Amino acid sequence: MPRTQVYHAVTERLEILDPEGKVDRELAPDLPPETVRRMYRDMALMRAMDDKALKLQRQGRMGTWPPIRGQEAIQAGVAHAMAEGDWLIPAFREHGIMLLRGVPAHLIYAYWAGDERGSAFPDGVRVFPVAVPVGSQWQHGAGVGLSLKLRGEPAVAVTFGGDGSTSEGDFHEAMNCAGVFGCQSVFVIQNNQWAISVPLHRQTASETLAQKAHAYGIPGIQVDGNDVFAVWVAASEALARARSGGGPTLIEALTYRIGDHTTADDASRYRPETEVAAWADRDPILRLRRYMESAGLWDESREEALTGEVHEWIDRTVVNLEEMPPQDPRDIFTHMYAELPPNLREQMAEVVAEVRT
Amino acid sequence: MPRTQVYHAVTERLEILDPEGKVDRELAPDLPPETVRRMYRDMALMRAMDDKALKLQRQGRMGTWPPIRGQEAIQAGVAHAMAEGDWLIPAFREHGIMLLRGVPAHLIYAYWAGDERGSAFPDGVRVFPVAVPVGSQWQHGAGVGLSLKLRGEPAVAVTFGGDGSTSEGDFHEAMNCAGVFGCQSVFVIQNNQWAISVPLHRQTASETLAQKAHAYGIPGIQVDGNDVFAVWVAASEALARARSGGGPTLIEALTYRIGDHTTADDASRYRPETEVAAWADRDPILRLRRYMESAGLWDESREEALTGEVHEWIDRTVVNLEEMPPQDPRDIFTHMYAELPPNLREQMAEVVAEVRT
Amino acid sequence: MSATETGSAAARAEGSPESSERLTIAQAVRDALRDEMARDERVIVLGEDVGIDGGVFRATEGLIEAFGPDRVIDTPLAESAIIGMSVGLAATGMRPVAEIQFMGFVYPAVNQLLGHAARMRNRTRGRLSVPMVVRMPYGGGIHPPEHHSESYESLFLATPGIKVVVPSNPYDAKGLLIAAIRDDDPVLFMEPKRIYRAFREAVPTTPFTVPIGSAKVVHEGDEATLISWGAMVRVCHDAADMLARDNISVEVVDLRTLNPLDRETILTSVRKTGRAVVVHEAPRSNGFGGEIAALIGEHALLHLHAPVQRVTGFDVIFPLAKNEHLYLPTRNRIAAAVRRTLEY
Amino acid sequence: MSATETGSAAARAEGSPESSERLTIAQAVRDALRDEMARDERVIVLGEDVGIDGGVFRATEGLIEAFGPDRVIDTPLAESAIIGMSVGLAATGMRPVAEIQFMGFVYPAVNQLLGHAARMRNRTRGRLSVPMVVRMPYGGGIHPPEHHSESYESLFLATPGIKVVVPSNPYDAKGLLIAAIRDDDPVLFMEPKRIYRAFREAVPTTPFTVPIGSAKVVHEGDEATLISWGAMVRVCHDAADMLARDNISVEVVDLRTLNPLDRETILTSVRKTGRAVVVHEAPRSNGFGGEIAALIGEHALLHLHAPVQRVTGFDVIFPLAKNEHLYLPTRNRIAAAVRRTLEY
Ligand SMILES: Cc1ncc(C[n+]2csc(CCOP(=O)(O)OP(=O)(O)O)c2C)c(N)n1
Ligand SMILES: Cc1ncc(C[n+]2csc(CCOP(=O)(O)OP(=O)(O)O)c2C)c(N)n1
Ligand SMILES: [Mg+2]
Ligand SMILES: [Mg+2]
Repeated sequence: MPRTQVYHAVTERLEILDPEGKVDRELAPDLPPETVRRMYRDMALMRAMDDKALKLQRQGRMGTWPPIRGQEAIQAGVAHAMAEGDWLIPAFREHGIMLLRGVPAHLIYAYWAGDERGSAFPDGVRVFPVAVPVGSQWQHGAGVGLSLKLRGEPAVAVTFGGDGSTSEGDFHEAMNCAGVFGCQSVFVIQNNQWAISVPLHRQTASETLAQKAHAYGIPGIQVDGNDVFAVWVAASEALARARSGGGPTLIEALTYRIGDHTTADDASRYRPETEVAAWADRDPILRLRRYMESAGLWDESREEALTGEVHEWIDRTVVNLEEMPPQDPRDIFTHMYAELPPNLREQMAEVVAEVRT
Repeated sequence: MPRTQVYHAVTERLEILDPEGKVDRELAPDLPPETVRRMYRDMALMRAMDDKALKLQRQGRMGTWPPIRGQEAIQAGVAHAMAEGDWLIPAFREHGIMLLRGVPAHLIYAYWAGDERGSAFPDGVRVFPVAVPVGSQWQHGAGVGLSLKLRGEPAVAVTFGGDGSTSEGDFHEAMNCAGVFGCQSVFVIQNNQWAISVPLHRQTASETLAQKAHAYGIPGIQVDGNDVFAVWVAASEALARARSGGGPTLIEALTYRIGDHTTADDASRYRPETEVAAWADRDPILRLRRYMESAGLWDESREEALTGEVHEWIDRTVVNLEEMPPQDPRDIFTHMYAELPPNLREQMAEVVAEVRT
Repeated sequence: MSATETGSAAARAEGSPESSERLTIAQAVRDALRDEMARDERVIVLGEDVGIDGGVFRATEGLIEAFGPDRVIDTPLAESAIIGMSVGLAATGMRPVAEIQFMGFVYPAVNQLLGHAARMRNRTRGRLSVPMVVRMPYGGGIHPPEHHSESYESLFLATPGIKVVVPSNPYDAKGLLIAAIRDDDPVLFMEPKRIYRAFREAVPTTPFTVPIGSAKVVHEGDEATLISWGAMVRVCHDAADMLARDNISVEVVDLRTLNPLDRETILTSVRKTGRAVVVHEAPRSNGFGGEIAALIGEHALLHLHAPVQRVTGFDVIFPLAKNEHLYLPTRNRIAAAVRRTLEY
Repeated sequence: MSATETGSAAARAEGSPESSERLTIAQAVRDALRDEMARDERVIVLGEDVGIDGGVFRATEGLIEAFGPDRVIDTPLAESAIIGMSVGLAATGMRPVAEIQFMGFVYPAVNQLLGHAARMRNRTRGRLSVPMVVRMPYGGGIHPPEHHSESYESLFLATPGIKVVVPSNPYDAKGLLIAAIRDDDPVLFMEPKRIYRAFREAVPTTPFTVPIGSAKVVHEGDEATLISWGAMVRVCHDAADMLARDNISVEVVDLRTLNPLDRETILTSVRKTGRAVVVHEAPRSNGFGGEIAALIGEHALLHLHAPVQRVTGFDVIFPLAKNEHLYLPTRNRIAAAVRRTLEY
């Protein structure tokens, strides 16, 4: 047997809800109407948070902000599949799921406004802080998944990252180790097809990102990331597998970065408006609304009520942000170590003296 | 089409010459007898170099040495497939192919005896120095492959590494970039199934290493690494593809590390003798000899002549090594930069003064 | 002499440009890249977003249009590959100019930079060399997210084999970058992002070099020496101006190259003034200021009227936007340090 | 007092062991790991070849037999993962003790160490912390291949957030490692491989700690102070013995912890002796010796009879075996430096 097949596998794509709001009846998950409406509401909150942040940024009341417009279904779908006790390890474009996992909105704003207290989440919120070095967080997700396994906790570490982050060595090491150790981890790639100005086909020659799972002997699946049901189903399967000792899963959620990379970027320099417009038509929120309307789960009056609720919430968020007390200048020293070492004590005194003068 | 196949992965293994020395007539390459005999001779040189080094090490005339016993067919097969002008980028267990690509044997010895001059190869030898940081050399192989492509040189960068090195992030980044840029590169994994004490199944959960190519959209193939014909065929195909603009290939050559990791290691601590013995039976040199004998290409008298030639060569190598003039103490400074900066000039004077006293 | 004039003064002193243009530092960098790419086809530019986007600070703007995607290469998001591939490129005849998007993202490339680029010439006793430049914006002052404000020069100064160059003005930016590209060894080129566009200066339109390894007295004085580099040189100028109003005369030395260090220019100035203040953005402990203080102590101890002062960042993580001002050296902190040396 | 006695002297001074055993440094490390793993089930060991092989220096020998493969974890060959996963483990309640096989292989893990482990507490204003230890053999003297002899402490001292500890004897090795494991912040634990098995000392069989952040005068004297750590402490003792024969009395300070630095012990000694020589294996330029010299200059300038001397490695790549002896500080070089300070 001189030329033999030693490996043979396929990678699948899962789609349930199409852009017109029609569902595949066979695959559609059996979700209570309240849950579906809740998913919609959650995405509306994300959209509002995003829009408001962009406004605040233009007014100089917010720092650099990476918009999540268009990526809400991934974050809502995964959040709804997660259970209490599960950990979230975000990259930096996960404000939506951070919110749903318990991070107060005004803290999310505070972080991006340049205040470390934005990452001091309330007790019990199992969310890691934003990870700026691209790809580095995949390793933490493998480590948390191993931690849960070693301690026999039936919880899962859910890690997010972008398509660009799959090029970093840390992505590879994390997937490989998670495979070897059977970590209780789910890895979600938000494939929004751009890494700043670099399109996916310049990021990797592989046809899909999901197929990278073959390198690690772990399951991989591609889902329509603008389809909250497909995301929910894939995430639920992966979470159940991880929770029951079946090891990690790689999920590629295909979507599009509708906005600029961040408020410091101008995407019109490097990509055509037509591409953006085509994807705007595949909006995940609109899609779910169409479905809900056709299924009799939603109507104008519910929409109006939600709009009101969202407005009020976002205004309160801004108030909460701007009512945060000023930081103590000593804060830049206080949390370097559990105890303040002599050099920092001395330097802290310098700063205090200077602030006083 | 809700659950669709988006990728279909197949990985093949190539075997031509079996342990008994029988070839698959359909797949066997049409090599002139002289070439086959040359392959055998080259492997015999490698074996002699390895055995002698271990002896020298025990006598305190050699530093740490990583033996290549059992891995000779990979190195001979790839070397014979390469053309003039091709670059070799080794890891640290590639003495055999370094030799065949033009590095004088006494320099190989000098390096492992702790003398940097061992990496000062003669002009025109297109071989990178030994890379000790595991996995780092894959990146250089991608870079050299890009260099050749950019300059329109019809040459190929052939990079070697071990099974363990595939776990490093650098392996991933190199394969991924090589795929994106279509580098003129061939990547050869010497899968000897151990990374010091860690067996392959603790290194990765993937069934084969060749299938990792699916993550990068590049061809991957597994070959019997103790079968010099299979290696030659796979390498020739990959080299031809790279040379003609078809991009990189990943070759996994399955073999076994018969010896200790290095002379500083004691493999009996962590693996059973029976496993080693089973693989010793699959020896690549013995296998080729059996084939040559059955094909009428070899006989006792040729073997005797070769043994004599090899002995003489290895003795001369040791003489060449031990006749190298002593190093100038200033050498540790001279090659840090193209020109000696003031701090090194000063420090060099310190050393010279101390050596004098 | 105000900070914005130093570069043109430098131009008069060091070159004789036929024509010049008023450029920012970012433009001077681009100019240098363009000139060298036109002169030497082995020079290529690679990094994240350096192509059609022109770099996140626009320092490579227009290059892909001028030289095409084979010489201006957008890479995958992989810093170790950017440097590791550059090692392969440089060792086989190319002259890669790699960009690391922010110095805070150089960590993944440290193995390739310090483990290979810095070692290849020595390792092969001169047979292979790695003539590459690694450009990276560094330093604070732009209120960005975490990891975007770092000054990690110490990492590359504590291990040998890589030259480290930091311009403080557009003239030097062009001249030093051209020198770096022509250098036969790896050069880390730190660009002070805070002043990328802060001011313009006359920069010769033709190629010229500012020698690597030579510091410069950019402001003369005789009571104390301020030693700095990059963006902090301007703050030193401001401090010198402040002190001048109180009739305190300080000299400002712009190191321009951190390795190889121009020790003589530092020592000559300190022997003259008898007082030294080193100013840098990196944390104080084990920053390059310590090395300079040590060198002054070793070679000019008897000239010192007061201990060498260090005005630096603190030994903390670079703060997010709202606390940046607490961290970065200011002209007030520098002036206070000078006064301390005078009152000692 | 000879070098081999310091540890037991220390034992008498700092603890009151019921029983003790004569151990090498490698054995003391293993002892500490075993004690802490037995005491605290959150403590796990992970790294390359730490399991059945017991570590390439046998420092984890027997642990997998005692605690099983869930607590003594052989990892894939991936340093960034070893540290990155440890960050995840530590932040969620475990106490990982990671091994990097040689300090020369820590580079791939720098992003996780300095970019995350060192920053998590500050980044989250104290909500998440990373109580982990990263053990690694460091330094020269064993004639190995390239990258196996490095002393990269400067990388971790120039950026804040990681404690750096270096024992010089078996007693301290056990006590400091236990303290490191119990510490709530990341600790880099550098093990002097050259003396892993060089000598034995009495080490208490029960767990005990040596406090992190406290240096120790290991040899008293009054004409000059030798400041060092790790394997170089023994060489300093030898130099002190040599000098004593010429009636020159030097004090030896073993730093034991490089961050946080016990500045007072250094300054007290230097103020007494008026002369200081710092000894380390890392290259001279921007090594930790520069920081110590700078601190002495800042805080004890008027006590100095001579410039602080640095006896260190040179600013070159650590040589392969045949030239190691040219690079490493020797007692002769140290003694000569002391004489220079006396003759100044
Ligand atoms: C290690 C590292 N390199 C570079 C950057 C700068 N950077 C920030 S985001 C980004 C692109 C990320 O692309 P992707 O992973 O696809 O995520 P997306 O922004 O699309 O959500 C880059 C290059 C960084 N933050 N970290
Ligand atoms: C980055 C790095 N980590 C660790 C080591 C120590 N080390 C040397 S070889 C080796 C195992 C390599 O295994 P593999 O890649 O399979 O190559 P093999 O030794 O089997 O040829 C290790 C861990 C190293 N040299 N570099
Ligand atoms: Mg993206
Ligand atoms: Mg191997």
